[in-house]
Amino acid sequence: MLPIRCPWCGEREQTEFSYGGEAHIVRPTDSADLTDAEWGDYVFFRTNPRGLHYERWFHAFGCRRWFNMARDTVSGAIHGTYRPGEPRTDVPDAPRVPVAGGDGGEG
Amino acid sequence: MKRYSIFSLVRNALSYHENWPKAWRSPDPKPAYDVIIIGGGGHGLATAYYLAKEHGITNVAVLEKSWIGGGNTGRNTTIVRSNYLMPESLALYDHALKLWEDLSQDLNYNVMFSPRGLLHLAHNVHDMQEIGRRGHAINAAGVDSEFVTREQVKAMVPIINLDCRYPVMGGLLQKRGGVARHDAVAWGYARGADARGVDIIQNCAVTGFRMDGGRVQGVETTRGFIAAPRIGVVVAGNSGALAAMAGFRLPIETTPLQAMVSEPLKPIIDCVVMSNTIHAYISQSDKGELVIGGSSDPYNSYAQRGSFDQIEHVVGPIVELYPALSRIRLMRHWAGITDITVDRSPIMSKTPVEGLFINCGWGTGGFKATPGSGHVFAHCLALGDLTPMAAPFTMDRFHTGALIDEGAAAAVAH
Amino acid sequence: MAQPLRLAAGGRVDRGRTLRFTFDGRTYTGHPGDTLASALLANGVRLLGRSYKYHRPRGLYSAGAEEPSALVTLGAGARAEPNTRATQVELFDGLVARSQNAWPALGFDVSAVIGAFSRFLPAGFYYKTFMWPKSLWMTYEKVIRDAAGPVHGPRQADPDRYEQRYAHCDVLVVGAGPAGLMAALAAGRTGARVILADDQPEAGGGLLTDPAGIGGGAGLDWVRATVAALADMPEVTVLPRTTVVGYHDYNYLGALERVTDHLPPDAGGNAPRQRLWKIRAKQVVLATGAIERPLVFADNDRPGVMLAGAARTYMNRFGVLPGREMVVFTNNDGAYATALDAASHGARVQVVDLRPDPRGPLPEAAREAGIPIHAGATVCGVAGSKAVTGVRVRALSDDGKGLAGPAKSLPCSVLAMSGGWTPTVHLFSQARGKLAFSADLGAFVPAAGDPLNPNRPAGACNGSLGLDACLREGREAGLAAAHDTGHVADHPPDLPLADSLPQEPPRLLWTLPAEKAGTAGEKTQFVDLMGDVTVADVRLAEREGYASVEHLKRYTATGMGTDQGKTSNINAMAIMADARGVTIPEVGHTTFRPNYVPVAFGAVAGRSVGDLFQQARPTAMHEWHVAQGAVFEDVGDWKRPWYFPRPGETMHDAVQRECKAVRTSVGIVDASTLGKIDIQGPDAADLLNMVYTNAWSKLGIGRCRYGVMLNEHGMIFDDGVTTRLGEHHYHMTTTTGGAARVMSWLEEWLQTEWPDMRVFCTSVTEQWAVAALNGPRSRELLAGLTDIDLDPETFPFMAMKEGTVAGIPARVYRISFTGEMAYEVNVPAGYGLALWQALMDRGAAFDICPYGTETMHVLRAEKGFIIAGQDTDGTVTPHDAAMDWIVSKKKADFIGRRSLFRADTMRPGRMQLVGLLTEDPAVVLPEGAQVAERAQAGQAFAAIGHVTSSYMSPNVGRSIALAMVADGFNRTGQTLSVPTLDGRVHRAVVGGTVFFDPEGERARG
Amino acid sequence: MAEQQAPITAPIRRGPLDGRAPVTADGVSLTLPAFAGKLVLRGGSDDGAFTAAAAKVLGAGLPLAPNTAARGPRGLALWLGPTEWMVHVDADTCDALAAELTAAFAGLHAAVVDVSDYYAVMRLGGPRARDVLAKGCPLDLHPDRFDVDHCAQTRFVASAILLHQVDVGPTYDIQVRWSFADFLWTYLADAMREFTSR
Repeated sequence: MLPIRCPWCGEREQTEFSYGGEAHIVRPTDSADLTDAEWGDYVFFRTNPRGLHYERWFHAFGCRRWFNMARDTVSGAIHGTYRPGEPRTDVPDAPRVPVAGGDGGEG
Repeated sequence: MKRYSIFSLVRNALSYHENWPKAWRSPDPKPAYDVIIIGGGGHGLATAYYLAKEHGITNVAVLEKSWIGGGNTGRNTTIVRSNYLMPESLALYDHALKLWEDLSQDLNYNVMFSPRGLLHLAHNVHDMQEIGRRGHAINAAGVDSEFVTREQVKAMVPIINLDCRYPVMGGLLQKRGGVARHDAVAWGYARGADARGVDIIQNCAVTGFRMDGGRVQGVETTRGFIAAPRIGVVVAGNSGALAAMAGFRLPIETTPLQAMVSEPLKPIIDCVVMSNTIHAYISQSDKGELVIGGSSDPYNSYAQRGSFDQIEHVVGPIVELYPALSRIRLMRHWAGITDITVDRSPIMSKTPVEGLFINCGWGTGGFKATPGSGHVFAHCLALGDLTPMAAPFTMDRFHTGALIDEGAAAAVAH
Repeated sequence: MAQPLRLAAGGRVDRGRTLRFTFDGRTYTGHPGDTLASALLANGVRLLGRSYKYHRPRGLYSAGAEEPSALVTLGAGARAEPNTRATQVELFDGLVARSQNAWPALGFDVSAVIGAFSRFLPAGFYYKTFMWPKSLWMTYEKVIRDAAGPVHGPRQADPDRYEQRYAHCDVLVVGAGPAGLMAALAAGRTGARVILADDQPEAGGGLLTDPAGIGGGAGLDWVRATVAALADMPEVTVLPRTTVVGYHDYNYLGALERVTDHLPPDAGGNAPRQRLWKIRAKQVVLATGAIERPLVFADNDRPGVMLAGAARTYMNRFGVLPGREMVVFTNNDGAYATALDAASHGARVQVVDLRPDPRGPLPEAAREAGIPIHAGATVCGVAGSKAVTGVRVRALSDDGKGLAGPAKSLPCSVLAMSGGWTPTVHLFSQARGKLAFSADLGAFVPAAGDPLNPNRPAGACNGSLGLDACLREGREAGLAAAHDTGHVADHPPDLPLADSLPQEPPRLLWTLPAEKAGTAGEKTQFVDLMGDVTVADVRLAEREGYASVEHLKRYTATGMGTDQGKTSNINAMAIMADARGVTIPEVGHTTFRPNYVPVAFGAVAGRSVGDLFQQARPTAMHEWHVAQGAVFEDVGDWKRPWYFPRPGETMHDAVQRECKAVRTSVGIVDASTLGKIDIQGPDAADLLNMVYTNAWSKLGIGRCRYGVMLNEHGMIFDDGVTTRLGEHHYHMTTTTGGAARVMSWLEEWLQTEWPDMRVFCTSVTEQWAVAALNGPRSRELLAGLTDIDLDPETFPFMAMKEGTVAGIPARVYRISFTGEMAYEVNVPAGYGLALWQALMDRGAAFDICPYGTETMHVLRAEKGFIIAGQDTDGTVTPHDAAMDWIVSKKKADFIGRRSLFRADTMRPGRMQLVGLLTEDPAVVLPEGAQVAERAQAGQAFAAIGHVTSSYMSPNVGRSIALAMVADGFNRTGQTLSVPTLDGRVHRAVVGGTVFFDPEGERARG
Repeated sequence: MAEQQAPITAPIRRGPLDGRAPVTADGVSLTLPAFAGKLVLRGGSDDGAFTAAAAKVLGAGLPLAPNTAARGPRGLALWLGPTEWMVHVDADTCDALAAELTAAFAGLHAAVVDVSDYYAVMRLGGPRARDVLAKGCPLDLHPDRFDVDHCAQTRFVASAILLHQVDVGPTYDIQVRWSFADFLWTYLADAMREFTSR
């Protein structure tokens, strides 16, 4: 059970949260112009890294806010949480993780 | 390979078992093979075995970064069944089940496949509709499946509490389903493949692919470069990492799946019982341990460890459904790492790299598919193309939308 | 004398009180402070069980959690507790225990004959046999299964209670031996919040075995003073009888407190049997001690062969002499303390030491005490089957690999052995800690902790076996752990001086030469007693290639027993290393997994079983439904009335009656469980336009509209009616099962994708109780109870008005899930029952009929209204569901829109929702039945679809069904086959989905 | 159309725990406080116009610090999230207050939602209240971490709860959804059983 620091409520146990998958995947606004493959990439394909993962969590039993978390999928280390729209938690020495879509716009 | 038989057993007993040969060799890798299988789990070893046995392709290496059978093959709850909903899945898993039925004899290695019956419980109207649909679909495909009443459930599982919080309304039974001895599957395939000339190379991690003009040339490993024109990636739990080495992504997320065993008891549950609503499944190993699992931990992880609250989420329902097990003790729990696709169906596919094939995404249910997965994938590798049984499971389906959606159609986890 | 081996004095037992207990039906006595093991030993009971595989006689091997042999079934009936270590059971009056794995009796076990065939049953023999003929495997397997488990489990429900609780602390100290006590004291002095957990009923750890002095006094006096000091610290919690069983990430640890297990059944009052503590600790000090290693020699599993430290524990803690004639067999100095103590109690003691010339202070003391020492020698045989009667001893060759000289027979009733000590690193390893092999100790010791789980091993757990080192490391660890949580002691405790004798290094010989050469000798040298794994098995595993440490474990079952190999693992690794010709660290170790000791499922489930398993959610009208005899349906966690049977009615009767009543007069259904979301803000319509497929910008205030939500895959995932309450104010309804999901869905998109949208969504699901009136006389009924003008001109279909109903403030929605004239009356939930009763009272004049979900489903099916999740399954687009009309062609975007234009979703011939009418109108197809173009009874067929909904409709006057059929829209008029599992093949004609009132006039009337 | 007629009996408003007798044990009791009106206020913590309007009507500022509650002349405001507060008021004044707030929020991006009946509140008090809560609530309720007029949305076993510490007793008010109230009450009463002598 991870202790997760909600950016609003502070540290709470994982059982108060639900997981929302990879963060910073921007929904295409020009979907009509996308090929099936490009659209399929957005809907189904994820980075799924071994290592640093930027991901979304929802404080379902708390303030009901979505936020982002940087966590290592191997070591289990949580490097930080931050609100949507805030810059990513800087993780020194962490491997650079490619982001969906390549250019990594903030969500 | 020296065949196992009553005679060999007696003969070796008389010599105090001092003359048994190695079950498989530990050769040094050759510079080049016709086919390389990356991943020495059940699926990879089965692929190698069938490549040699069915297709005569014996110049094959299986590269395992650690010890064979050490991934999900050795960490699952050993359940074998084929009662899936979608026709494509049914065909594939029942192909596997038919291979299971003769596997011990085929391998000359007792994998202890035990078709003791597998029961899905229905606890509400929605469950009844779900098993109603699945039961009929399975029967339509000519696979065995029957509905059982509450009373029949009780007769099959006397310690069940039918009137638990979600009363048991009925069930769906696949008599041919059951369990097998998970480690033995890897060992039996390894022994069989080895006997046919396949090199099983343990402690050999792949560190990269060598490619030329979009074609794979071979793999870089911790034991040097090994060439092969055709390579199959069969590395559940690490598929994404291998795909990244080859420069493509997969529609997969990797999550922990936990399981546990109790202390051993004399037989108390004689079939496999699964429940979607209560979300736990249970069987009893031949050693007498209750083998229990539930749903995956929700988040991406490669750590082979899950969260204790997930254990509680499984054990609570088990005690609710089987109150007599409350005093039985949970001996050990552990986690495997599973590659989950959005439609809960596997991927057997060509990749953007020519000559490189991938077999992954079996999620929480790969063990049962082991022989079928190996058999079909071996055929694909031999053919250089996808067979009809594999064709629906390509990665393309995530672009066209032609999902094989066992998840959406409410198939059970695991 | 009742307890022949009980010492006259000494130990921690209360001889003033006598407790009676039975083992295998015979009554014995013991004293408070005894364990079942010590009491049995005091009574001279040697034979306690039979081994797992060969049914060899087994006795007491240890005095703690590592016990691999003395497993009993405690209690009886519903309280029977199999596989219980006698060493961990505190004795109480009336305790009942039985031996396991023996039939018909422990002393005469028929299955022991298996031992004679042990040569045919080496490791892995299962994999090589039982394959012929194939048809017999299930028969073989039954025999294997029946033989394998040691004992039957209880068949009745467990009558005991289990509790759980969360706890938070700065420092958790695991183990209340000298290191742990010192750590807790040091940390406690800083004011930090400390939890000290120990598995024994009293603190002291190794000091309960070893009466060493501390600070100039008796060690146990220091323990007493320290415990008293801890009790005076308000932020310190001491948990005796509490075993830390699992160490999870971020210092989250599970600890099992045995609250009343030491009391007779039902003597614990309202206290639970056990309590699982779930502790989040900022820092952890692991003072878990060490476990003694057995030596591996022929017949080292006989009853009477035990660990030397355990033998000492029985003397010093329990006041029991393990035997009057003792041979101590050791590779180290420590075991001489056992010899000295036994001699002081009058036992005849001899020592066999693998080392040629032991000269440490303890061996010298033994010499002075006149204890014979057979140095440079080994035990190579044990006499006695059900109890040791003597040992054979021979000199070792210089390299320790062979025997030299003649055999001597030493008579004895107990053989106390010591192969050195293995630090108890289980929790450290579970916490991702890295281990390193210590050649000095011959064991793995903590090397590097993982930053995720800040902890400090101290004392024996850390490989520091001396008492002085334990105290020093405990103090340092306690202070440092507290410091790391921001706590510093003004007056840290002084480090007391401790009695510690220097010891010479052990002679590590992992296997000892046997008199018989090769496998013949190795097959009675037990490595893992619980799994009956011998040296021969380990060597066979290597020979066959199962050489990795994990293959060894799995092939031989080493370490797979309920003791998880606490006494066997390191020996097995060492023997494998020898077989492979590599070092022990090259072999490595297996992963330590939770639980450290097995934990009752009941404790993991806690109180959340039975009535407290999972809440059953009632609506505001629930008690009325109960009083009316409603049969309930579980919908998620909700209890919804399924149907309201009248006396003598079957479900079918009731549903047919209810269905007719609604369409002829008026029915009332409790629709409170539908999800409800209050949506407010200037951009609310924009949100609706994105989450629904149809257009919302032009919906008038006070008007309602049906909408369908898609996921981004383009598949229907929920539906419902949304009403515009004001300029920027909407009220959304969802399906019952989808309520939480849709709420989260809206929040997700708003917060993560469209943060600039000015919309607030607030769940109001249970604010409103909903009674829905359906039927041609619904208006007439409602009119008598409301101040709302129900004139259909001003209050048409798909409109909402506010007013009072039965004097209650209400919102009334003219929406219909039955196709009838209908009014859904929403009132604050507190008035739900009052509303319902008023409607029923007034409705009596209209023959009002309460109906449940089943009738609701029939009525909506008559109209072809889908139920998301029944007629759709996550693979269905609106087009597939024959609902093209709900997809806006004008909107540039909505969630899931792009997916509707993929190759597969545009493909002709997809599964499409159609109506099916059986040729025989009396046949109600089973839901889920598969549809074929043509099928023959009893034969496999290619299914082209399946029945999603199927009912006998009294209003249509026949059966009706909805089905998803491939290319269904183009099959209108086709006759399809529907085989059922009873072997029949029904024929049914494809048609539209609306079976009743196709013009829809009734709802609008 | 028929004339409207008076209802046969005057409507009775009731909560899911009505009629529950208090549960007592050594050092802890479980009781029902008086029924309160409950309003959810929505608006931005950083929206000065909204917070000012709310403060003006309520007579006291909304608690802007997470996990805190503030008592004002018209009721108790509990922080739920950065855009959300729960206001407990005297039931009789709830409608009027809601109307005043709605009026005060005119033109703002703000909302008032009456949830009086959605939730029930039960009160757990006494020196052992923390021990009872610890059986299902993962929060650290040590007084150094959670004190009077701290509040938190969290869980007790499977129930989502709003926990508010009322006094140093400690006394806690536990708000839960209607359909979970009976279950939570039963669970808490069961959790107290350990502290009863019979």
